[in-house]
Amino acid sequence: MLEVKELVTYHGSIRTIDSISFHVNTGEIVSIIGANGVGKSTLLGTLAGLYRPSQGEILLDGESIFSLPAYKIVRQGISLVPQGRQIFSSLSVRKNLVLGMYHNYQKTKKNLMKSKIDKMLEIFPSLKKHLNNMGGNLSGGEQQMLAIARGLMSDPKIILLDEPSIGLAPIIVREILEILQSVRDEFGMTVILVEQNVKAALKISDRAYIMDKGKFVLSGHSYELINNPMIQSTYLGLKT
Amino acid sequence: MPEQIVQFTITGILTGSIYALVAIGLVTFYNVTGILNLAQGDFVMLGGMIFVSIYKLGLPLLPAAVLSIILIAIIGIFIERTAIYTARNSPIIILISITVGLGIFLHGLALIIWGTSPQSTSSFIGSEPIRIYGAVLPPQGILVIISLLLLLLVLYIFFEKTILGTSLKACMINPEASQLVGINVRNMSMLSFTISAAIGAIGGIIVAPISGITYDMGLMLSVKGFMAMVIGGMTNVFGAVVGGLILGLFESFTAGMISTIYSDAISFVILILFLFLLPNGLFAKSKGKRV
Amino acid sequence: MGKSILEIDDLTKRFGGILAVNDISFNINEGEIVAVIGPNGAGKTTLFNMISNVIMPTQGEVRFKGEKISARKIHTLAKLGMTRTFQNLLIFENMSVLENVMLGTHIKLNTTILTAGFRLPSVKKDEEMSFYMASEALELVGLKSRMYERAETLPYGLQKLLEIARAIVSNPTLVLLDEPMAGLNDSEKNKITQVILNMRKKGYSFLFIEHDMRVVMEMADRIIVMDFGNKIAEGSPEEIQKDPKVIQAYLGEEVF
Amino acid sequence: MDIRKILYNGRWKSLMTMLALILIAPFLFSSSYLLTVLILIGIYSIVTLGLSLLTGYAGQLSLGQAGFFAIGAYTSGILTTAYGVSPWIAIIIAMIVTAIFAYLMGIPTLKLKEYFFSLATMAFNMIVFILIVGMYNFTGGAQGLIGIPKLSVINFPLEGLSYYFLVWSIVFVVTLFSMNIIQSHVGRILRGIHSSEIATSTQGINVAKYKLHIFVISAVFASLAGSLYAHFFNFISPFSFQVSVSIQFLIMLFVGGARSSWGAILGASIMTLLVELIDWIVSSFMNGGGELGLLIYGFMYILVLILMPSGLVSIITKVTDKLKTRFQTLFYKKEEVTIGEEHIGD
Amino acid sequence: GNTKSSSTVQNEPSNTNSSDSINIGVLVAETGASSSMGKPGSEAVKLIDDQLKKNGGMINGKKVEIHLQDFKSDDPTAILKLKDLISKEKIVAVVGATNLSASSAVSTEAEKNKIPMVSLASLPNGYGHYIFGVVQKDIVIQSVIVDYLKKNNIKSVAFMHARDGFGQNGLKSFQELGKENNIDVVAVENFEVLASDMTVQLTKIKAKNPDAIIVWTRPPASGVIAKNYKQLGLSIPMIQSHATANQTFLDQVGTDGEGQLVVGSKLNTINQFPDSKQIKISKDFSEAFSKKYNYEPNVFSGYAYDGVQLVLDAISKGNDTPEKIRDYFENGIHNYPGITGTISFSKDDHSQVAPDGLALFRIQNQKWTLVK
Ligand SMILES: Nc1ncnc2c1ncn2[C@@H]1O[C@H](COP(=O)(O)OP(=O)(O)OP(=O)(O)O)[C@@H](O)[C@H]1O
Ligand SMILES: Nc1ncnc2c1ncn2[C@@H]1O[C@H](COP(=O)(O)OP(=O)(O)OP(=O)(O)O)[C@@H](O)[C@H]1O
Ligand SMILES: [Mg+2]
Ligand SMILES: [Mg+2]
Repeated sequence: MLEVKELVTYHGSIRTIDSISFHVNTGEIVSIIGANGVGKSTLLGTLAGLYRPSQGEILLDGESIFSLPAYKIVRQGISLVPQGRQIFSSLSVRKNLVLGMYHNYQKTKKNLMKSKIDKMLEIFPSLKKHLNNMGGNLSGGEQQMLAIARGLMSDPKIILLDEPSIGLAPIIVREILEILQSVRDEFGMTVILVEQNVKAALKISDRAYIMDKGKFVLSGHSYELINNPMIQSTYLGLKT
Repeated sequence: MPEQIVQFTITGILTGSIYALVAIGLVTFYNVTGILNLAQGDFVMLGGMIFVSIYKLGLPLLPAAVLSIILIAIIGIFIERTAIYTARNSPIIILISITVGLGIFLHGLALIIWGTSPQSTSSFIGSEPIRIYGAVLPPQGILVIISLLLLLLVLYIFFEKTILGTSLKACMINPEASQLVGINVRNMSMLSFTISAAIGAIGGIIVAPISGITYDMGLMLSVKGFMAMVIGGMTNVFGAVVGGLILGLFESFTAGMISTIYSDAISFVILILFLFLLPNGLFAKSKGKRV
Repeated sequence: MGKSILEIDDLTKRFGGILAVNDISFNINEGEIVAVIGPNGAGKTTLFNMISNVIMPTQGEVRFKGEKISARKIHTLAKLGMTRTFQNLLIFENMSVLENVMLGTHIKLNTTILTAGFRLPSVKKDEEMSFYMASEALELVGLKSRMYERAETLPYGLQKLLEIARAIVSNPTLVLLDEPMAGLNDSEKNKITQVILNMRKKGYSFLFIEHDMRVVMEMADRIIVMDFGNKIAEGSPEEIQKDPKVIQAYLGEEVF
Repeated sequence: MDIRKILYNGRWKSLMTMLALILIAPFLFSSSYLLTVLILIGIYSIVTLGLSLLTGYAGQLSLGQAGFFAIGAYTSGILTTAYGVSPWIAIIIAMIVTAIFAYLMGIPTLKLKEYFFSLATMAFNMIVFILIVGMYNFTGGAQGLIGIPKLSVINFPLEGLSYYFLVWSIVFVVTLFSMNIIQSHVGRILRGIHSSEIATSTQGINVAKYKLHIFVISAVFASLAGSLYAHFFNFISPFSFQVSVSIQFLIMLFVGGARSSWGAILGASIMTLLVELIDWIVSSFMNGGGELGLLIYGFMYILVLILMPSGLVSIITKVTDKLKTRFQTLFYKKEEVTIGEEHIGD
Repeated sequence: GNTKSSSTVQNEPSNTNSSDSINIGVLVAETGASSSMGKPGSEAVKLIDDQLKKNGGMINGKKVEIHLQDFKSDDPTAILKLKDLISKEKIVAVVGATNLSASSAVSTEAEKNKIPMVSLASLPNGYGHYIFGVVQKDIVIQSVIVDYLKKNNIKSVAFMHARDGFGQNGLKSFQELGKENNIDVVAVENFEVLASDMTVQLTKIKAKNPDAIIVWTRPPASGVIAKNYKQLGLSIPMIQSHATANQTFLDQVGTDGEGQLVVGSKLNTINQFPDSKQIKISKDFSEAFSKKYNYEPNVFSGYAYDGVQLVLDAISKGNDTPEKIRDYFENGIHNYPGITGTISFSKDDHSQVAPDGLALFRIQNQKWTLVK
């Protein structure tokens, strides 16, 4: 459903994304793995429209979304949960959630909206008592949960998650990853996941790409990669 | 003496309401962009000028008022697209400076069109003052207060209860995240600028019969509006109104009870003292920033 | 184990109706690495903020090297030997990486506005010293090659390293690290772990919050577990790992 | 990597250029009118240099600089006219008075954040203005204070060219002083305060102290400029010290480039010259009145800001950098150093 | 280029040679705080300029040019502009500046450069060798008011003024005048020029029970006061200054101004006066002015007109250097029929202007009517 061809993005004069091509099928969970600074966030940011690519092609269901601004891309059904949370710090948690469905707010019925918020609170019970607390007052992990919840509120076709496990307790990480799987299974949502927690990421994803210096250097099914000795030594910290 | 006190109160509330009207406009744009629009007072001026001109052509009050508000809104859109939008990537402080330039431009324009003499109309609703305990309230004053309250109500509902209002606020808090949820941040800046320009026009229309409109009144109004806005905590429409009233009352009471020469100086001293007690203004919500 | 340098007594913090930290007490000894773990929203960061005087406790007190510090200004702590990093990064975005770390050397310098203005010889000496200290710290965390870049253009992971470098550059006695490893990849994590363990050998103490259990197990001499503002357990990594309360509240059945 | 490069980041080359310009300028502009404009630019530069430290670096947006400018001018003016104090001594006294004033005022005001600080400084400016108008027995009130003596050296009055050199040598010293501050640990502290006060104080830095010091220094600069202004025009009136003048100072700073001493001077020059240029164009070619000038001025003003969002100085830097890299790549690999001051042409 | 400090300029005959035209400088505040006075003045000057150009710009076979500069109501700018006029245009005389503080600022500069100056504000304390004025001293204008007060047996008044040079100076001179004429100033109130409400001041005045109120300011403030006065239901006489005597004010106050008093120029009701040489000049000027600008001239147009005409008069008598013009002013201007009053200069008085161009008006049916 998402097809990226020879994508190039610059930061100033540095070619941060250096001609990347890949594709993601509907209902897949795909992980992107790489060391710090190889350009993972930039790639997701480019897909979501935050950075302007300078070359290449991005097709969503066959239609080009290349170089569309971020707010239009969301309407096409791609939602990014950015690194560093980026919640609305001086709005209440509830308003943060409501804004998550901004782009189809008009079409959404009041009670549907309420039930959606309730659903998010079910997934992230620790947000419940903070519903009227300001986003910025939450703890780091709670903010991360809020960011993910906000991303899910828009019912995206594809959700891009940039290191969602940062700052979350191990038990929550596991829960979230399970939730991702279940959303995928239930609604056919497609997930692109950037993770440092490689083992966990590979465990839930169907396929993965390994990224280095702006390029994809390796790709394959997760079960293959997890047994790849190179991956094991570099990313899983296992001595082979 | 009690008669005087009532009079000072009325005067304070009236001048305060005008400051409040400017402050509301300032807050509306600030809430969305973080920009302090120092040309807000000039929108009041321009709105008033245009209104007086249309009104004097013979149009009835209401259509003349609506027409001038619409005109100012259009001018607002134009100005936002040319002066603010083109500079959108500049630091906030540059954008604030641009609004200063805008103010100069607008009052230069007004000077060319309307000259130096004040433009004014007669009171809309009769001129027989209303007596309260020996003090007088000009009927026009009632109109000022009513419009202020109405505007306050509308804006309060807009910002606090509608998604559009919330999304306007979101733009300032985090423009990047706003885009990510589908808000067109650029248009929001235009929308809010237009709204605040229109609020300015309302201010101008209301002031026209009271003190008349002069081309150079803008900066003074912006400054007073800014003070009101800060007292009220910067981001809060309700706070802006209370801030404006406090400022107006301060001024009239220090002038009335202490000294007219130093009334402003004294009220500024009180203002500063007040800021030390409430360093974030009256109705500041916590910024939601923690480390 | 050395003598105790940080003593925390009955520390409590309320935010309106939320009891973020409830009556926490513990000590840290010289040369010790202590970890604080616990579910999200347990009050760990709030605890750090109180220790480093960023916020005032509702109740209780903190003593550092025998001195009560709760009434002190934030900036006096660095001189006493306590520095910290932040969970939501607080780097100086408008500066280069090097300059960020050079600011961390402040307590070792004597430059004042007037000496700087007149460029007295001491200023130059200060600058040189600051430069070498900062480069060393950057070398230690592996950021030296990027020291002239603007800090905000660094990727998230490296910004974390930058904060760590800034916190250790002034040779403090105790460093508070709030989730130092979040966002780092495994090899960076290993590196930082080694850096910290080496520093411990030289007598530095650390108090850190972390959700990566592998790192916690490897680094910590002692672990304090918080939940809903309360201390629910304290002990050696082995003890904590087996503690059913901790498993239930925090770790889950399977440890990644 | 040479540590010198960080410390003496091309300072002397640009300072020498400045010195040369100072020496040449009056010979390029011969009329007493243009000389006056140059002197004014010098006086304003002293204010904007201080403002650059306070606002550009430390991030404290002061809307009250004209208040300190006024204290300088009026202390000088009153001491020399009413009490016969020597102008030189009056300048010094004015600076001390201002320093004390700024210090006392700074302690509480600097606790305020962002716009709240701006408001407090603005209120201060207004109070100063009101007091000048109100205390007319001392200050001459709204009519202004006349008969302020010229500065003189051993009975040789400084005016015209000699005053020009006096003002600009002071500008030179003030520039050097500011650059020394900026290119030092203190400069980093100021930028740190701008970025995050909490993060700065956790580095062991007494934020309040540095803010206060820099506030006092910028006030003293403004006061010095105010005294020079008074002794130059031999006349002052309160309207030269209104809040709008404070705003003008800020705008000069931002047009030039807030985070650079060169920007401060450049901004003062551009904005002052712009006004004169427009007046000249309007009066000689357009047969329009001052109101047309106002319109054009507002328009140019916006245009300049839109075109140069980080100040004129950044554009100059970009151009010279480009030329330099072109030049340098021919010979050796360029080493990227930008520390502290944004620099031009080093 | 050669450099001249202003001290060398001072010693240089800045007029004679260079160009063949004779240049006159005019400094007015077209913009800024004083523009409501400066603008009508500058338009009067432009009117003269037009008329001059119609005649080919020639007087006595010599080309005369008027150089008008806006000093933006900023006093140092006025000095700057004067320097510019002197060094660039080599002017022989300067007319200006609009307001008091600017006039006193430039007078020093004019004196230093030995350029005769015709001030458009009444300079209070002494004048230089080269400084003249076409504006009645405040005391002269206020004597019109005092006459009225005496006639109506009014002994206690309140004085209200703006916090500007005009207002502060007006207060000073009225206090002196009051003392001389046994009129008590029982209340003094002041206000910001741009203030939009004066109820507080008027309320305080009301409490002091004066028999009349004197107001020394210009529109819009004077209009606001007039309206507030009406609203508060005050009935004692209120007399406003000549700065208020213009159509703007009438428009602003509408029916609220009925019955209030204003000191004005005869220009205001030019047809209500019997013909005389002065009235004739005024009429011509008034008609030409209203034709060109669509509004009636006021006192400030009159001052500027008189100022420039005086210089032209000097030139037409063959005086084409600063020195000659100065000498002509001191010796040759006797009973000169200025629009705003009859002007007579002498060695001892460089700004004797009779109040005969002025009169006291009452607003009736939104029009000026002469108070007999
Ligand atoms: N605004 C910017 N300007 C210049 N360079 C940038 C900017 N943002 C990122 N970069 C550079 O682009 C490269 C890729 O950064 P990116 O944030 O995409 O890395 P990442 O793979 O997400 O790293 P991490 O795992 O640490 O989050 C880095 O070298 C970074 O320094
Ligand atoms: N200023 C505040 N106002 C209101 N609530 C607050 C404030 N600061 C913290 N809290 C609440 O206090 C609780 C503790 O927060 P804290 O940041 O200390 O948690 P934490 O243990 O660090 O969590 P995490 O692991 O997610 O970072 C949270 O529920 C948080 O929402
Ligand atoms: Mg990243
Ligand atoms: Mg935390």
